[in-house]
Amino acid sequence: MFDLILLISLLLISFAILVALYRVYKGPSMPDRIIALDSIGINLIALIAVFSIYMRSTAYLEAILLLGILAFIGTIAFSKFIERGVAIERKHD
Amino acid sequence: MNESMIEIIVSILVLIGVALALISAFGLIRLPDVYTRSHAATKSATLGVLVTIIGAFLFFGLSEGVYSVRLILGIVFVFLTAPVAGHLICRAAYRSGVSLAEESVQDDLEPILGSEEERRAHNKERHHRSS
Amino acid sequence: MKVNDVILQTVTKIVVFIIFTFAFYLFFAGHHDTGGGFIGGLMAASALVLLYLSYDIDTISKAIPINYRTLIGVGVSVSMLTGLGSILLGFPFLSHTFEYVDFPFFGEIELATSVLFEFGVLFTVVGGTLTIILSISEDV
Amino acid sequence: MEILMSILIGVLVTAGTYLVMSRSLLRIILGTAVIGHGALLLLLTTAGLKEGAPPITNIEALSYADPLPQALILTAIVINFATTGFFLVLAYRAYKELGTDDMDKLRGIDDE
Amino acid sequence: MSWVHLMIVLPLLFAVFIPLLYKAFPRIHTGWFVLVVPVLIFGYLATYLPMLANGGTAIYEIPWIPYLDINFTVFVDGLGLIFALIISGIGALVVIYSIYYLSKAREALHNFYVYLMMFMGAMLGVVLSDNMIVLYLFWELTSISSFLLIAYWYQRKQSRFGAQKAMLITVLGGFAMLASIIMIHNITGTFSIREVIAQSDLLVQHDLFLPAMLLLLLGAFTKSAQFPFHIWLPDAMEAPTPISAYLHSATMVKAGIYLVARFTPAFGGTPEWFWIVTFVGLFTLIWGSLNAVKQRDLKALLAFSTISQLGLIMSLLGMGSAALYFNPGDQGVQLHAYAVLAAVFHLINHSTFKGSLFMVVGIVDHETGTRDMRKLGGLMTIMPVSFTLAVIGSLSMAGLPPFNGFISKEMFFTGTLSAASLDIFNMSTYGAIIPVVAWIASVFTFIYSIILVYKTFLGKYQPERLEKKAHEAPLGMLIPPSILGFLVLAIFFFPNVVGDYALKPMVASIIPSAAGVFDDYAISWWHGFEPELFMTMAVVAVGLILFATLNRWIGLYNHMPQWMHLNNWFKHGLSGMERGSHKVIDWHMTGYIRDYLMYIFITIILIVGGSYFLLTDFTLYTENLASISLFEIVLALVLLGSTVLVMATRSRLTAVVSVGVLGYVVALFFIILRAPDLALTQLAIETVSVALYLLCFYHLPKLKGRSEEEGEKFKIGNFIVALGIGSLVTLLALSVNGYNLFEPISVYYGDSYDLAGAANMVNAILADFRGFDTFLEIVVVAIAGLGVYALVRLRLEKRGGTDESQ
Amino acid sequence: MNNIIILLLLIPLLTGVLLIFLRNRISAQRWLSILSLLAVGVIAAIIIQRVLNEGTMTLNLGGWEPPYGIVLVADMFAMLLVFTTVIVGICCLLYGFRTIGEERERYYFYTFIQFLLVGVMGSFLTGDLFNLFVFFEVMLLSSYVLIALGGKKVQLRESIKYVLVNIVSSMMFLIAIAYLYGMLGTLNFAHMAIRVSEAGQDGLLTTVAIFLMLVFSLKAALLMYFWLPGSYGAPPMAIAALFAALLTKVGIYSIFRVFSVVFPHQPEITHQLLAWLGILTMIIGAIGAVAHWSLRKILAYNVVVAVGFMIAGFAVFTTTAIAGSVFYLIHDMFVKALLFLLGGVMIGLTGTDKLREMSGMIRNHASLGWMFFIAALALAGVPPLSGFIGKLLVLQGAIGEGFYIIAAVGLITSLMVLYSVIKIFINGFWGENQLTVEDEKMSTKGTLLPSAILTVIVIGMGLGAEFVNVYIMEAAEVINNPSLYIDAVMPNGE
Repeated sequence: MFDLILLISLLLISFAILVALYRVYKGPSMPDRIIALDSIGINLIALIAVFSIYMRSTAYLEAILLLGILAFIGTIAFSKFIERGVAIERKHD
Repeated sequence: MNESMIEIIVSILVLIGVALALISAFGLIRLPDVYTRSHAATKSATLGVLVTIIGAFLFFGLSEGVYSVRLILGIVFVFLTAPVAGHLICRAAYRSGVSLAEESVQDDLEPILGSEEERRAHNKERHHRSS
Repeated sequence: MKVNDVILQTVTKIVVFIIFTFAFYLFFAGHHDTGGGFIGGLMAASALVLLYLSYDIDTISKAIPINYRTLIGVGVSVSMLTGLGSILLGFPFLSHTFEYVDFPFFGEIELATSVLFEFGVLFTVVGGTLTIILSISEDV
Repeated sequence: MEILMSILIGVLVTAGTYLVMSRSLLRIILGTAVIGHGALLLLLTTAGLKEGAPPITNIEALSYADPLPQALILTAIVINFATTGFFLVLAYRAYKELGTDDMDKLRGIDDE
Repeated sequence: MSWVHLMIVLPLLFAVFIPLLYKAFPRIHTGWFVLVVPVLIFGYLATYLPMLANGGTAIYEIPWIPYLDINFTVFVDGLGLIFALIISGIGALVVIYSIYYLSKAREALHNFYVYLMMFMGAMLGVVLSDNMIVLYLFWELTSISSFLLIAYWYQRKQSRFGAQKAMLITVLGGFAMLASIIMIHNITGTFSIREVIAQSDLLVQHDLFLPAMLLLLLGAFTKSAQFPFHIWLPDAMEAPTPISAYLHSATMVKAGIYLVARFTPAFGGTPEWFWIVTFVGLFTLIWGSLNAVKQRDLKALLAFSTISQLGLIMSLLGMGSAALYFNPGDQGVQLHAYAVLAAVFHLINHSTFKGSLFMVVGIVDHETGTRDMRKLGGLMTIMPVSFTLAVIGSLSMAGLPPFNGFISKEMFFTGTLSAASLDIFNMSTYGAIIPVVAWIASVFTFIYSIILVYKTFLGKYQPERLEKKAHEAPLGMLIPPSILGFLVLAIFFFPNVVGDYALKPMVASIIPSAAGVFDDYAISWWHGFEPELFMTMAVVAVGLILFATLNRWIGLYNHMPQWMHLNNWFKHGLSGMERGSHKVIDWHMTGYIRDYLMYIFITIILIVGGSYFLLTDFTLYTENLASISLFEIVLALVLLGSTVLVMATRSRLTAVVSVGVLGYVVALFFIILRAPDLALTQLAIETVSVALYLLCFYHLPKLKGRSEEEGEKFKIGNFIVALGIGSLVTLLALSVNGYNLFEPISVYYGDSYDLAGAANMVNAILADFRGFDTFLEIVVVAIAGLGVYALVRLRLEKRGGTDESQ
Repeated sequence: MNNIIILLLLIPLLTGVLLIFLRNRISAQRWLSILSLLAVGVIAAIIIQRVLNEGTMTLNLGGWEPPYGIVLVADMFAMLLVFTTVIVGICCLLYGFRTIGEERERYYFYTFIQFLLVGVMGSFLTGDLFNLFVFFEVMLLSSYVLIALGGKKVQLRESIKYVLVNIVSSMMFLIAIAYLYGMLGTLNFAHMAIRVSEAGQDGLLTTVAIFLMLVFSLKAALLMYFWLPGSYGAPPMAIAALFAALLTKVGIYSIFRVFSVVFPHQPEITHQLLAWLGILTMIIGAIGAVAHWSLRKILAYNVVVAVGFMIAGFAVFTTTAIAGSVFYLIHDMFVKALLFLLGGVMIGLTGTDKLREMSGMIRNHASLGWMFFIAALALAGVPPLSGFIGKLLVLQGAIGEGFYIIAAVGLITSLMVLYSVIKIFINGFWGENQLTVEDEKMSTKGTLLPSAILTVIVIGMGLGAEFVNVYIMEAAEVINNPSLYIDAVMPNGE
């Protein structure tokens, strides 16, 4: 029963990711896509969390924080990129 | 605490998380513009994931006795960064001139940052200069 | 149009420490658990990238005066030297050894030369990744 | 699972190969990345997809997944990353210097 | 190491010092130093003559590559030694001649003499080596030195062309000869010519006999300018005249003759050898003489006459080879070996008269500035000595008494007649052709000999058409041809001196079974009224008539069809090859990388796919497979979706993001497939990669979608190829999955905790078991990092500069 | 335990890393890089002598017994190639000192060269399939950087193609490794060989082997040479020479190694295929060499011809032919480097690589001309230069085994090769001299020394063939008799 719930959860989260992907594809603007990507990242975290429960294994827990970090940095980079055209500035203006 | 209790608690937490994730996904599709979508994506999804991670944390802590520091760090991290990320995206969106939904009633920033077209032009020029 | 990054910078200051901690955790965990020099290096690099993102190259270069190209060299040499050590001791190149040492307070800790090797990996990865990212960023 | 994976790998390789033959540099680079994914998955698949635990002895398990392909893939990932990184920058420089990312304009037949 | 070795190497060694001498003694003509060498060699080798006359031979050996049975073995027998004497003797004369011919002030003498010495050493090596590989070595060296000598005046386009042509043709022959040598070696197991001859029976019966023989003859024919390979020789006349006299009449072109003679004991006695050598020789004889008549350049005339004479000698060798068919002691041996005697005799005679003729022509050229017979004439009174020498040479060539050419020509007729009467090798049907062809060729030989003398020295003197004021040549230039002219006469009167010391030993080498048959035979110029004499008289009569009516029929040559000009064949062949190659290259080397990849993929599909279908039978293994859960199917669908999206999208961003998603899904697969380390790394790497894609490609023009006109249409061809590769990979993967014969070695790593002190096996492998891979992997990262830095920073384009890469 | 083997790789690696720190001290960089190679050369010579006396040496890296760890195998074949690599490397470096320019030197040129050599030598030495892949990558990545270093237009344009093709081939390599590991469960050559012969080389294994063969072919420019002419024409000649001499050889080496040790059981399929690939390659290479009037292109296509010849020689698969192939392989490394370096000087002097725009250089540059002439003859296999013995042995083997087509094509293409290079000589060195010393774009000062060294080697290898043969035969013996290799790597069996 428990495993079934987890499995269903996994499916649902995957579905959420698919939906977000649709948004990435559709746009229409860059920020829309980034938002969608960000939420994919976050959903992925949830996915892995559920999956590690499902697997009864702590081996994947690192991935959670890692994804969090990457999603954050990615989002920041993208937004700066859109806002200013460069991600990393030589000098702040 | 016995096995089934743990499983029930964890199940509930996970299901809440998944529900939130689904809601935010729904929002991502249905809401009309970037700003509202970001609302759905960053807030409810963050909450969803936090709940799920807590579920995982409890599961491993209670059933296997492993209180994972990584998970706590993860929770803290998501908690800290998600709002900032959402903020930055919205700002970027606004500054690069993404239009508000037609249903929008008010735009408080317009007097300060200029009209949509101005911002878009400015943004274009900026990109042009930096390339 | 002045851009204000205060929120980002404030959060960054905290987050960077989390990332660094995580990076070092991954690095040391690698021996017995998921992780390792490479992924640790990437995490450390991403922390640095975050810094560059929130501030700018000039500021960070002043704060952290590392030439990443030199860091690459250092990394490769560290790995190589651990291997050379085994040669000098008359073992085949890159022979590793490990010992469990009882430290007061900390209890039994494993000391392995492969950790030293992994340090080299970490440095190289940090150096390499940042050299690539910064080279491009400066050019754009 | 092996059959599914084999087919997926075939799809990846097909897509990657197709992309590699396009005109635009970016698509070409993406193509190499796609083939790369296929190759990595293949390495894991052909070694046999065991239903064991991750190859960490801390985890008590009857059987573990084959660790060797994983190590190989890890090395390959890093190498692919380095190569892709370099290729990207090369493409970028070429674009800036030659003013195009269209491979058809990069023929360079300058013969007698 | 023996003195004979030294004699071969001496010119080569001396060549090293020539440039030094040239620099050190600018006042003395370098030729004087060089002269020492051939004189020394001639002197030393002449001491072997008595030994030969007694039927002896000598062998000396220096090991070179004993492992491969390649040794520098010299073998002094009649054939080799007489050739060597001709080479060094005429070499000495040519050096003297060249001292006066080539100006000390204007010419790069050191080059000239270096090449000359190279050639001399090489030629001596060819005729004295016993080892076929060493022979081949020197053989190629003669081609090369000839190449260099022909292009001595390399500023002239014609010289370069002639040199290239000569080299290509002779080297082609050389390669053929090499193949033949290897075949012979594979049959007999030795490179030594003597041992090959000893195993002649084995050779003749082997399957490879015919190819080996043909290839060997190809080598000989190209070198000796036999039809149709003679075309290089007229162009080789661009060389300075001493060289023409030396290489292209007296020595190098005879290397082919030498080769045929040398291998006659091995291959001779078979119908194939007889027919090919005889008829190629005869055809060359007549072709050369016919063509010589129409030439207007003196040297061209001599070139064709040389071709013709070489054909004569070749055909004689061919006819003589019939002697080997008979057992020793048979009457046939003497009868047919007589042709070989004639061959070697004519060979020597040809060297004397043709050498002197070339030198005379050189004198005419040198003193008047032209070799065009239309401009020349009436030089008899101005250059009396030259005239005399020319008459001697020409009449000897024409086969008239009292010159040595007469004797050998008579012997030639005898040879043809006896060959015609041969009743083996199907000769009874075709044999009659031989004397007829020989006779016709002799008529034309007679005509061009007369033309040579008449047009140059008789007729009207036309000083206004000459570039220089003509006068007799200096004494030094006249001495060498005079010596040769003297020999022409001397041999006529004392043929048996040559006969005993040179000809009989030579025949003994060529037809071993004829070793004793000529012991009591004496050559003489008078045999009574035999058919040969009538043939000669007819030649003179018809020749004179034709010469008198020359202007009436010379126009016939203009009607020669175009295809008969073999030169054009060569020219067009060469340029055709170049053009054809260019077409082939242009056709497939388009410069489009897409095409190249397409070829590569198609090759892989064809070869691997082909072998898959030919070698394996496909079965789908369904045992022991891991289970699939629904969740995995969803992931697979996501993967499929994003893959299709990458291919389908027209937006660059979408493509990048889709690849990113793909990467993430792959990471999830890693998680499912129990590879947490991989998942982590993949996640991190994918993020960085996507960031890099975007960083680099933000500024590029919009990715063209398939809907746009010029944009990337969906290319069905590309897709089929891609699908082919993909299916191949899948098929192989499916087959491989069913192949479970072996336990993977990774079981060993299960004990990683005890072995390497690490619980994480993957990490233990990375850091310890296969730490070297990891180490190299960071080297790769280092290279990539530094490379990117250098690529972004270093821009030489703007600077221009003298980088040789542009 | 033979740690000395690893020094062959460690010294250049260490030097390469050290040079990163010495970025701005160019003369120090030069000295160090030469010294490093000299040291490697000496060590290689020592190892060669030891191998000659004691047989194949192996080093189990990390002390792990094969097949569990990575093993370096120094057999005669590999060591000869390593030694040749070092010498070629030294010569190209010496040439580079004069021509490569300070900017490139400042941007880690020497580091990349050292790493490139590590990749090449490592590929020769390693006894492990995956490690071979990694060494390939070290080599390839260095070559990517070197080909693009300087960022000129041609370089960028051609390097993209080069990189792309090689990335694709690396992917194919990975795929092949995946299959092989999936089937055999091991990566060590010797262990693979044991398992293959245990299982019998069935159809599937042969198919996978052919897949691997094509991967190597792509690197070796065997039939799939399309990427080569363009990319060897782009970088400065010091680099192009190094590429021409070394890169394709690694692919050839791999084919030799894998199809002698691991998959020798079905020669009627695999080696027959190799023979045809070799023949086609010779033909097409010769066609390319004849077609062009551009110095770089002619030389590049000549690389292709030689590849075909060596592979065809190997495909004959007798001791004689293999010895010939090995001899030719080594000869080719020297002579290609020589030709490219001389071509570099010619291009440097005239500022063009079009033969029709060159003329009469022998007037002022006699030694250049004669070295080129010798190199051209050696290339065509004229005795007593180095190309001859190899050619002779290969032809001997081919004719002996009835591969007449190989012999015929080998000889005809030799003639075409000769034509193509003599064309360069005739057009470049003969004719009216058009350039005065002042017009010349580059001084020949110091650039002829490396060529002179190589010329001496090319002549010496031919004249001293008996001396060289001792080693060559030993190498051929190892290739022809894989059990020697297998026993050296895994003395205790499985």
